[in-house]
Parts: sequence; C-alpha cells; structure tokens
Amino acid sequence: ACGGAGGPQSGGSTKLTDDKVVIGLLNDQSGVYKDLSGPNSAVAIQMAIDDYKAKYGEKAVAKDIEIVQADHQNKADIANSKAQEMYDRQKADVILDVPNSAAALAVATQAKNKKKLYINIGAGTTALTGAKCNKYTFHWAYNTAVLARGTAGTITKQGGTSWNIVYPDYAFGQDMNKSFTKEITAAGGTVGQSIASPFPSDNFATFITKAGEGNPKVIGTMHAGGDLINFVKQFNQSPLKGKVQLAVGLMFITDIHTLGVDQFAGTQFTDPWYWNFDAQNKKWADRFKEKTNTRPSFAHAANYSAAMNYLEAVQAAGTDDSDAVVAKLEGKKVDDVFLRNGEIRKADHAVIHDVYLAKVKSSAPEDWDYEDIVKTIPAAEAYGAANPACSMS
Amino acid sequence: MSAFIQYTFQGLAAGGFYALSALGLAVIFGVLGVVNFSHGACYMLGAVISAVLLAELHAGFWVALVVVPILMFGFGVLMERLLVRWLLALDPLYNFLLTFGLTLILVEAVKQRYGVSGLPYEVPAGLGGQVTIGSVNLSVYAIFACVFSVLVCAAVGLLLTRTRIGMIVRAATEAPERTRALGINVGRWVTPVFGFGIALAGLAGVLAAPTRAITAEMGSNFIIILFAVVVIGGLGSILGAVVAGFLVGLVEAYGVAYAPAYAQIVIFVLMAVVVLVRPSGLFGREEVA
Amino acid sequence: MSDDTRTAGSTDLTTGALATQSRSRMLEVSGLSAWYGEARVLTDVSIDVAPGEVVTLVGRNGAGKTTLLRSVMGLHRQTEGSVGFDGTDLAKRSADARARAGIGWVPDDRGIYSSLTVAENLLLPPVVHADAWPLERVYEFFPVLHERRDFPGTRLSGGEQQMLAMARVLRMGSRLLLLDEPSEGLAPVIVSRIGEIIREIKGHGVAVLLVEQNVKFASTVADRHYLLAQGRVVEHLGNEDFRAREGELLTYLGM
Amino acid sequence: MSEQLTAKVDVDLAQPSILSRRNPLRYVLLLGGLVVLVLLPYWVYPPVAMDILCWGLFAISVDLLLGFTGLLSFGHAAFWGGSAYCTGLIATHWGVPFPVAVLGGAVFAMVIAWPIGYLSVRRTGIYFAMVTLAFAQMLYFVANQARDLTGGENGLQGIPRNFFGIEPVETDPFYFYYAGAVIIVLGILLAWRVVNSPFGRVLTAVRDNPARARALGYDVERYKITAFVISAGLAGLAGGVFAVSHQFASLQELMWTTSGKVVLVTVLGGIGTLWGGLVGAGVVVTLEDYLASSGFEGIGLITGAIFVVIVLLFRHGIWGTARNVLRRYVIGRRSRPRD
Amino acid sequence: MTATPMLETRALTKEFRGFRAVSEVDLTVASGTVHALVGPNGAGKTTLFNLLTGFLTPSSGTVLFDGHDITGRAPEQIAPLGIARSFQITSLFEAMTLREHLELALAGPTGLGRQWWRSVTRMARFKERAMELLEQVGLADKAQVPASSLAYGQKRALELAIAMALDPKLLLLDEPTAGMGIEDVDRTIALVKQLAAGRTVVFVDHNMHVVGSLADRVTVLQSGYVLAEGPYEQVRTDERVITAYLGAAHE
Ligand SMILES: Nc1ncnc2c1ncn2[C@@H]1O[C@H](COP(=O)(O)OP(=O)(O)OP(=O)(O)O)[C@@H](O)[C@H]1O
Ligand SMILES: Nc1ncnc2c1ncn2[C@@H]1O[C@H](COP(=O)(O)OP(=O)(O)OP(=O)(O)O)[C@@H](O)[C@H]1O
Ligand SMILES: [Mg+2]
Ligand SMILES: [Mg+2]
Repeated sequence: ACGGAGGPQSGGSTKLTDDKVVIGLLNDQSGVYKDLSGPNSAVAIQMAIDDYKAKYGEKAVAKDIEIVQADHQNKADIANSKAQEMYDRQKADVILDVPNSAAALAVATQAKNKKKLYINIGAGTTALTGAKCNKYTFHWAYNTAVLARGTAGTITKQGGTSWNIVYPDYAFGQDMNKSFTKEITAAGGTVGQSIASPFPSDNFATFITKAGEGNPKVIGTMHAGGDLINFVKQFNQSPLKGKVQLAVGLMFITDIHTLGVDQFAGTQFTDPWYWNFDAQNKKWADRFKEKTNTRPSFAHAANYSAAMNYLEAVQAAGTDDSDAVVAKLEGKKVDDVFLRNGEIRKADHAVIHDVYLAKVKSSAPEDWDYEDIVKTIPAAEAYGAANPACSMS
Repeated sequence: MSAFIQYTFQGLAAGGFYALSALGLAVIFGVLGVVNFSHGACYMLGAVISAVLLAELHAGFWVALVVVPILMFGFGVLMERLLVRWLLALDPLYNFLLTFGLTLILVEAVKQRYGVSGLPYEVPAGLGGQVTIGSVNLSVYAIFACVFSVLVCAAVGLLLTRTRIGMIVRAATEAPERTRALGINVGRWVTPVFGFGIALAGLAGVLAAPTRAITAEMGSNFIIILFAVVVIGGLGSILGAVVAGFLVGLVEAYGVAYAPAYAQIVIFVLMAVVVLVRPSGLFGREEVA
Repeated sequence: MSDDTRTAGSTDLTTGALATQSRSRMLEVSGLSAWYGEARVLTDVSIDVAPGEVVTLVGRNGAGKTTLLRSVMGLHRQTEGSVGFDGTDLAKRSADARARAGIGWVPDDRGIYSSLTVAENLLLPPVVHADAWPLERVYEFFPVLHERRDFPGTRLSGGEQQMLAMARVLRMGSRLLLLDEPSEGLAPVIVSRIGEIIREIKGHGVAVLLVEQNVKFASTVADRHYLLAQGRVVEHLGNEDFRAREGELLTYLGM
Repeated sequence: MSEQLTAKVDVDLAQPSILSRRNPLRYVLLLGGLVVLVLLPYWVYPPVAMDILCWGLFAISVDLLLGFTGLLSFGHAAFWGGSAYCTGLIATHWGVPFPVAVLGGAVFAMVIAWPIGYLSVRRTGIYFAMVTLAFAQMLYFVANQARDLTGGENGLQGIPRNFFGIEPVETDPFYFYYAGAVIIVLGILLAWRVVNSPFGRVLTAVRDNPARARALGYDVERYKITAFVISAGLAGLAGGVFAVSHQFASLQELMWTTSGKVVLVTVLGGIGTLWGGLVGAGVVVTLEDYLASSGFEGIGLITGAIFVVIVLLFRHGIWGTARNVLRRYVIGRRSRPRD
Repeated sequence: MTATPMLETRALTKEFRGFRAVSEVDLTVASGTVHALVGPNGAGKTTLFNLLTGFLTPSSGTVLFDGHDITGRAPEQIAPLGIARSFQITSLFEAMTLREHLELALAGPTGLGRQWWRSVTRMARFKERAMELLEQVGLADKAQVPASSLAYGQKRALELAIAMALDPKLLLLDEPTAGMGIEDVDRTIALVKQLAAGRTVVFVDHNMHVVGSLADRVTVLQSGYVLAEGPYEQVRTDERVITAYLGAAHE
C-alpha cells in the first residue's frame, strides 16, 4: 500500500489521494475492550462502506475503499506508532475508534501533526474536545460529562436526592466524581460522601459499608470493567441490596452480559445507544447479527455512523483532502441509526446527539436484550455548551 | 466505634481469603524455592473452571470446590513435569521468568476461549444473605470463605510440618544431587507438592468466583498483592503467609476506611517497611549473610 | 611419576596374596575412568572392598579421590568401566537407588542443608538397614548435635558439621560407607572417636571406603590402602606394609 | 538464603567476551552492528526503529544489574517512566533541546534510584525483585495521583521535540531516529565501559560471593548502589528518548508490566551478555509491531511462548546462544579461552 | 614487649539466641608473633574470627587492633586497616579464574575497583604479583582456570594465596591446612613461616604438627572460654587441654 505507483484508474476519480480511501481502525482487539468494540467494529465499518456504495453506486467519489486495522493492546505507545504508520505508510485518510484515553490523545496529536482525520469513539475523556482538541479530531459517541448529566441529573430529579459516591482513584474516576457531584447538586440533590477506591481493586466490601453510612437514597459507582463487576457482585451480597438504589457512572452492555441481568437488575445508567431502542436500531442490529452472530454495542453503531458520515463528507467534498472533508463535516446535522438529533459541533468537534437513561431489566427475553430505556435525554441537555477550553487554531 | 469493629471484621474476612490465596505461593516457594509468578493465573483458572462447570455442566459451587482443586492438581503436575523441573537446580530467577511467560499464555488462552468480558457466577444457595452480630454486618459468604480458608491453611500447615514431605522437598531444592545421594527419590516428592500448591491456587479461585469478576485478567494484579503478602510474611513460611494475609486484610480495610486514597499503596509501604526492618519477613527463615 | 615405580609396586603388592584371596566383595570397581569435559581425571581404576573391611584411598590433592567416590555414588556420570555393589552392577541405578541399596556418602564439603535444622538433617535420609543407629544413640554419641538440634544445619561449626554428616550416614545404616576426609577439621579427641566408630561398625560387617589425608589416622583404622596418583592406582598395600613404608610413601605421595 | 540463591547463579553468565581484542571477528561484528544501526530505519518504520533502540538500552540497563551484579530488578519501570515524565515536563515547560531534557530525565532517574537502591540492595535474590517492584508501584501511584503534573491516565501529551531548530529532526521520525540513536549509543558505550572496567570486575565478584568480596575490603553495598544508580541512569536515558520519540509519557511507562517486559527483553537477548539487550529488543518490539496489525489476536500466546522456550531451551538467550555456538565452532575447541 | 599489642580483645562475647559461642574472651596477640587458636569443635574459634573481622557484631566486649577500637565495624572497613582472613569453609568466586581472584585482592587497597570509567585491562598491572603468589602456593599452572574446577585442597591453597595478596599486618587463617596432604601441609607451614616475617599471624588448626611448628603462643578455647594459654609445649601437656581437646590417646 505504500507504493502508490498506479496511475489514474478507469473511473477517473483522480481527486482521491492514492486513488482510494483508506479507513484505519485502531482499537483494542485482544484486551478489555475487545467485546465492546474490537474486531467487530471492522464489520460495522464494512457495513458503512457497503451502504455508501449501494447509495451512490456509479456516482460514488470513493470507489476503492480499504480498511486497515491494528490492535493497540491498550498501549499508548503502540497506538502512537501504529497511527503514524497508518497515516504515513498505509495512507489512511481517517483513523477510527482508539479506546483508552492516553492512546486516543496520542493519536489526536498525530492527526494534528499529519493533518489527517481522527474520529474517536471508544475513549471518554473530555480533553479531546477541550484543551487537547484540534481541527482534525472528532469525538463521536460519548464523553464522561455526558454520562454524568444523563445519570446523575435524571436520577436526582426523579427523587434520588441523597447520594454517596464511590469512584476509582484515577483521572477518569476523579472526573466522573466531579461531574456527578456537580450535576447532582445542580438538580437539587446532595452528595454525602465521595469515596476514592484504589484502582484496580477486587475487594470492595469496606467501600460498600462506608458508602452505606448516612443512609443515602442512591449509591453511585464510577467504576468500569472488571472493577465494576466486582463492585456490583459485592454490593449484591451486602445488606444495602434492595434498600439503596445503585447508579453506575459508566456501564456497557457487555458488562451486563458478563454478570447476568439479575445481578444488575434495576441499575440505572446512561447509554449512548441501545440496539433494541426502536425499529431502526433493531433493523441495523439484525444486519449486524447476521454478520457477527452477536448484538452490537454502542461502539459498533458509532463506528458505523462515523465511517458513513466520513464517506458522505468525502462524497460531498468530491475529494478525500482532509481540510475539505473537515469543512463538510463541521456543523453538519445528522440523523442516522446512531445519531439522533445529531450535530457535528463546529466549535469543539463534539458530535452531540440524544442519549438515553437505561435501566437494567430484571430478566432478559433474549440474549443481549437487557435494557429498558427510561428516558431520552435530548442532545443539548446531555452535551451542554461547547467546551470553552477548546481552541481549534 | 461500631464502624471500626465493622471494618475490623471485614478486614479479617478479606484476610482469610488473602491467606489462602498466598498459601499455595508460600508452599511452592517454601519447599521448592520457586517463585511461581503464574499463581495469579492459576487462581484465575480456578475461578474460570468453576464458571465453566456451572455454565456447561450445571455443576455448582460445592462440586467446584472438590473438582477444581483436583483438576488444578493435575495441571500443576503437568506444569512441574514438563516445565518447572528442568530449572529447579538453577537460580530461582529462571523459574520466576518461566512462570511469568506461562502467565501470559494462560491469560491469553482464557481470553481466546472465554472472551475478555468475563463469566457470570452466583453465590451458592445457602450462603447468601447477611448476618448481623451486634453492630457488625457481614455477608454469610464472606464468613464462610474466611473460616474455610483458615481451616485449609491449618491443615496444610500441619501436613507440611508434621510429616516428612516439607523437609524432603526443601532439601531436594537446596541440593538435588546430594539429596539423591542420601537415598531420596527427589522427583517423586517434588511433583506432587508443586501440584498441591497449584491446587491451592485453584481453590482460592473457586472461593473468589461468587464475589469477584471472573475474567482472564483477574489474577494479574492480584498476584502482585499476593507477592506483597508472602514477602511480608516471609517467603516460604506457611505461618507467615497466613498471618500476613490477615495483616494485609486489616491494613487494607483500615486504609480504605481512614485513608481511602492510600489504601493500595499502604500494602506496599508495609511491605517495604517489613523488608527493611525484618529483612526475611515476619516469619521467614533467616538470610545467611 | 615413573612407570617403573608403578610396575614395581604392582608386582610386589597388587598381585600378591591380597588380590587373589577370594573374598566376597561388597564393592567392586573395575577399569573405571572418569572425565570432566575433556580432562581425564581417573584412568582405569580397579579397587574392591569386602564387608567388614576398611580400605583407604590415599593421594595428593587433585589425585581424583573425590571423583572416584562420586562415581561410585552415581553422582559423576562421565565415566567408563564398571561399579559393582553386593554382586550387582550399578550402571543403571540412579544415585538415590544406590543410597537405598545401602551406600552411604559423607561428602568432602560435608553437605549439610542450610534450609533444614540439625535434627531434620539427621532425619532426612531413609533408614536402609536394621543396623541403623537409632536417633538416641546418635545424640548420645554426639551430644552437641542434640544441644543444637533446632539450629539451621549450617550454623554449626565446621567440625560439628562434619560430625553431623557422619552421624547422618550412621543413622541410615548403610552397608558401604564412602567417607571423604571425615577427620578433616575435627579436634584430635573427636578424630579418635570417629576411629572408634569405624572400628565398631566394621564389626557389624559394614564396608568402608575412606579417603584420608591424615595418614596416621588412616593407618589406625584401615586394613588395606590404595594409593592414587594422577588418577591411577599406583600402589596397593596391606596395613602393615603401609605402616612400615610410611615415610617412603609420604615422599612418594608428595611428588 | 542468599547463599543458596547466589550459589546457583549460572556460572556461565558473565564470562568476559570471548572475542579478544586482537580477534578480527570482534571488529567484523562491531562494524556489522554499526551498519545495522545506520540502516535500521530503512528496514523498519522509523518510530519502531527508535523503540528498538530505546528498549535495547533499557534492557542493557537491566542486564547491568541482573547479569553483572546478580540483582533482578522488577521495578525498573520506575526509572524508565520516571525519566519519561521528567523529560517530558522539562521539554514542555522549558522548551530546551530534547537531548538536554533527556539528560535531565536521566539525572532524575538517578536521583530517585539512590534512595530506592539504598533501601533495596540489602536484599538479594527474589526479595530484591519484590522490593524494587514495591517501590515502582509507589511511583506509579504517585504519578497516578499527581494528575496536574502527569495528566493521570490521559498521559503527558504533546511533548515537544526541540532540536536546535533543525526542522527535519523535529518533525520527521526518520531524522529524529539518528539524533536519538546518538544518545542511545552513548548510553550503550557507557554500559559497556562499566561492565569492562575494574568496577565491573568487582561487581561480578560481589554477585558470586558477597562475603568474600567484603573480606577483600570491598564495600559490597556501595558497589551495588552505584551499579543500581548507573543502571537507573541508563534506563532513564532510554525512557527519556522514548518519551520524546512518542511525544508523550503515559502511566503505561510506570506499570509493572513494563518492568516485566524489559526483563523479557533482557532474558531473550541473553542475561549477562550486554549486547543481547539490543537483539532482544529488536525481536520483541518488531514482533509486537507486527502482531498489532497482523489480525492475530493472541499476542500474549506468542510472547509467553517465547519466554518459556527461551528460558527452557536457550537459557543464554539469543546472543548468548549464538556466542556459545561461535565459541564452539569458530573459535575452536579451546575449553576456556581467555585474553 | 612494651609496644601495644597488635590485637587485643577485652571480655569479647557473642551470643546466638541465648547460646554463648564466645564468652568473655581476653586475647592478646603481640605484634610480630604467630598465635595459634585451638580447641574442640564448636569452641568458638571461627566465631571469634568473625567477630575480629566484622562478619559478626559482638554482643559485648571490645576489639582493639593496633591500639584502635574496631569493635562493630563492617568487614569492608576492617579489611583495609590491614586485617586479612581466610575462610574455614572455602569461599571463592567460582566463575573467576585464579589470577582474577588475586588481581581483585591486590586491587582492593588501590581503589581501582571503584573506577567504572577505566578499562578492565588495568587490572593486568597486578598480573606479575598474582603469578608470583600462585607460584608460591603451587597453583601457577592453574592461573587461567576458573576456581570451580579446582579440587578441594587446591581451593584451600588459593585461599591462602588470597590472604597473602592482601599483604596484611594481621593475618587470620582459619584451618589453613585442612584437607591438604602431608606434603602440602609442610609446604604451607614453610609458607606461613615466610609470611609471618614482619607480620602478626593468628591461625586455627586442628593439626598439632602445624600448631607445634608455627605457633609462638597457643590459646585453647573451650565452649567459648579461654581454657589455657601459653607456649605450645606448655599447653600441650596441660591436663585440661588433653582431656578436652587432644584426647588421652594423643601422646
Ligand atoms: N567440576 C570440575 N571441573 C573440572 N575439573 C575438575 C572438577 N572437579 C575436579 N576437577 C579436577 O579433577 C581432578 C580430581 O579432582 P578430585 O576432586 O577428585 O581430587 P581429590 O583427589 O579428591 O583432591 P582433594 O584431596 O583436594 O579433595 C583435579 O585435578 C581437579 O582439578
Ligand atoms: N550464626 C550462628 N548462629 C547460631 N549458632 C552459631 C552460629 N555460628 C556459630 N554458632 C555456634 O557457635 C559455636 C561455635 O562455633 P564456631 O564455628 O566458632 O566453632 P569453631 O571453634 O570454629 O569449631 P570448628 O573447629 O568445628 O570449626 C558452635 O556450637 C556453633 O553451633
Ligand atoms: Mg577430594
Ligand atoms: Mg571453625
């Protein structure tokens, strides 16, 4: 792919660099995010490519579209080298996904240096649309602030007014704690205590006891992944189970799948997207299932949506030149299977859209059918104003 | 005050579990001089096998409690026969590295087979719920796990001090050749003891299954804590591992209660202090200068 | 070393009455050669020991005495030739099988375990014969071992470790003892007591192959002597001859 | 215990190089090494080539302790990562040319190594490994907490690559490689000098029999601490260049897995071979890079299997095994050639 | 002799877990003499050596070397003062060649060992002296082999050479002839005699022949106490020494 030797092809779409569009998928294909996004994201991206081709047929600007993939193993240095290699050698025009915030920020820096696009999906850090934002980087699916607004705000307004929060003691957890506290107070609730727990941790018994002190109505846990599962398992064995409502800061459908619905039953959390929300989502999820034999997570849908919108922008610009494509993306309003009432916000490149407050069902009618959507949180409410820390320069 | 008592009990409950988990590590080091880095992975295997038994054979917790250690014993025997034994005569470093590599393989293999998100498991019937004694509130399962652990530790301690096995294997590890010349078939003893240590790791995994996330990575950080436990207790000392297990459990619980941000580092600080003040750990054999 | 001496020695002694006596042989080493890598340290060594007999190996440092004992024990494997014990060939037997068959070894570095206590050091090896000394007897004979029974083995003084090594094989009840410089580092009182022990167990039909630098001591306990030089047996003497020619032999050995 | 541990250390570890000064093969190898060094960024992607050199020096720093002093540090990530952050902070806040920042990082690594070394060298064998691991965990914890300085798990991003205003080096990884390689090579030469110095000879003695060395009047602890600090400085050099090359420092750099990985690299190359570190790094880094885009998901299977096979079958590592083969067939059958 | 003694201990005591291995030992070794330390196994001879050289810290009492208090100092501080020792149980650098052993010993006082910026070839400046020493103990032909391939007696000889290399004021030898053949013993005696010129030597040996031919004075230890002290001929005939140590059989 690095040769770039071939001349103009029969179609004559010479406006494409290297005569083709290359989409790089850089994510965790072997570690904790494998199920959430992983290799199946490539399937979702391929679906977008197919849809794009079907939609534009002969008129398609991008005829030759290629996906290149790499597994960053959740290591920022590998993500960094691979991103450079994708941009430089594999001629990627855009890189998608990159869970893990350090890796995502490193790739964003490369995108800026190389003037190529990067659309983040898996990482939640607000820095991508804040202090570290740049012209070529977009943040598609969610961020930690959104989770707080969705979960904390809504539950407090519904009457869960007194909270205790347990959060893992690293930047993500600290951010979540801050945003949750802010949203709870703003909605008229109180936070009794915020308890930091070491990360990672297996034994939460004492934290849970502490979190129960002062009889709060809600205990919020800001843990993720394995820690979250540990927390919930041990919460369910504590006397607090059934007496106190459990709210989760960041939860993915894969977590529910792991632990089983009954363990999580009733837990509320914010989900950027849910496959069984409406007919449109369901239809897409059925297509996805045909190819992968499993249901999509929000990350799969977001990858699809990001790839699709990128290709649409290429189509609109008539070229895959980065600046032209960015110009087409900025400010665009979108309504697709992933983005409802979506807008690619020009000011900070946050891609805002409706998100959902979900509640875990008490039993699953079918595999992966785990959520009841309690409330749709409108995009503006979920995302708030553009981050003032961001200057695109 | 009542909160303090509550934390104490929780610390003790956790401590019992730490003790059992560290026990196998201590046995293997104490008698074979091998620092088994894969102990965390074996613990993980124990939990994963329990979950698989439940999911595929509907064999519950009590079955797992018996079957898993047996399977893990077999695994340990294989591991010793095929790998560890060839390095026993060398610096312990080599087996440390070998088991480090083995850990990577085991974790990856489980990921490949059972995914990264983890497997479900429930508290066994009859052990759910809580008991309240005065102001203290504990889950029945935590009490069960703690008591069970202490019993196993005591049994193992007796086995190794009251029989010749511990002595023979210690000698065999210090000087295999000379020990053979004293009429001891070194291989016959080393293998089962190693298997036994691995079985203990598996047992800890079974006990963990109902309360912890069962993932391929569940042992990766746990092993680091276990190292701290055995170093505090004195590498290779059974009693040391048990006492240090409880100590770490308590320190952790108090740390969480009174200095949550420092809870995890407290263990390592404790370890550094112990090693500096009592270089061979609380109950370790003296180091020869 | 001159070849003449060797020939002279062997005609005079080796092929004399001693060798032709038909004794039942506890240990029979024939044509043994041994190497360390490329370096040959034993050449065609043939020796034998009968039950109830004490035979010494005498030779300078580096003559190959230790290597010979280790080969008999099955610890040094880079060898040619045969080792027979109690009428069976040992070639296929591992060291532990040899030990259980009744060969006991007191290594030159004493071989005390630092990870075992004194008592454990004693109790470690299996008892292989009914003649084995019971623990009480061992303690009676070496009271210091009883006193220090709970100390790590290597915390004993050098001489105490030597006693412990000796005590250990006595407790096993081995039929053939390979003693590598058992008097080394021992106080003269203890050396003479070791001598007593050797004479006593000899009475029980135990065979002893003794490596000794202390020629005086050797001549008080031994029946026969093999002289080893540069890996070869150069002399084979009865005890009387040995005593008689002591001065001459010493210079010879000192070459 | 230590007696037992050290007594068993493989005697073959640190035979001084078989290639005597006069042996022409020595120069052939040196020349070959130089050629590889220069051509490396043509064969592998330049940032990856830089990684190889960084990890190579990192492994050499570990080998200095493990192979030549008999101390297995399982917390060397502290120096690599500590320096990465420090280098990053110096470069970001003061805008100095990167070699200066890297030097600053290395000095920082040595500064933190002193107390850590002082406290941990009293222990040997596995205890030493554990204690160093504990200290590294503490540093990880501090970096995780001090998010205002380090950026927490977001990492310290956007470290500048100032190089006296020489544009290609600052922006193009290909040219940056050569600038970085100079620092790494200086580090390697330093390590080589230390190992082949009277000091290095004493280290070997200390490794084999500390009590004996003390009776000869050598202050064993001081030698170990000095070795530890030098080693930390080298790890710091490597970590600093790594951070500048990637333009960020992340918590990954301080994680115990990084300490484990560098030990893997060292063992793979060959303990006590020094140069082996570079070979090990070459294999591990390119393998990781290759596997990342190969679509093969079981990276751990491969790394783990390599570890096991090397430890079991090629205990002297790639370099050590090659050297032994060389010794046997090229140098001839002289059993123990000496200078 | 009016000069300060080379070595003096005052009420030197060492306890291990309540067990007294060395008990209130007062030992005075005059400068320039050869002093033998004998006694039954476990009498505390090696322990006393360890106390003198800093390998063990006394429980109580003092050690004076050339009039200076050196109690409780570390081995590496004591060695440079001019005290060298050999070990009863051989203690060598198994992987190093014999010459390297001696070079290390010779380099100690020069501070060369701290120089990490110099080439190791600088150690070669001790080569001649090293070979000389090996020659003296009869190991010159083994100069280039690693210590691990020596027979036991050869290792003992190397120990002696190392002690000589340190060129100490006070030489402590723990059973220098143990494990040596008769001829080597005699050569060692000659060596030590030669060494003793201008030095002070304290040695432990169970071989009365060695003690008799070397020692100016003999101290007999038993169970940590000084049992007797005096010239060899006197001590040898002491009833207590005969029962405790020499044994009745010893004529
Ligand atoms: N591991 C080894 N590698 C190489 N050579 C060795 C080894 N062990 C011993 N040798 C050599 O083999 C020869 C015989 O050694 P051995 O130990 O059998 O002698 P020995 O007669 O017992 O001497 P000593 O009276 O000193 O104990 C010696 O020259 C020695 O240098
Ligand atoms: N580190 C130690 N811990 C406990 N006991 C010890 C220690 N070192 C020596 N001992 C004991 O102290 C006593 C004196 O030992 P030491 O080694 O000084 O004897 P020695 O006079 O040198 O005897 P030998 O002639 O047998 O070498 C012995 O009984 C020994 O068991
Ligand atoms: Mg010998
Ligand atoms: Mg002694």
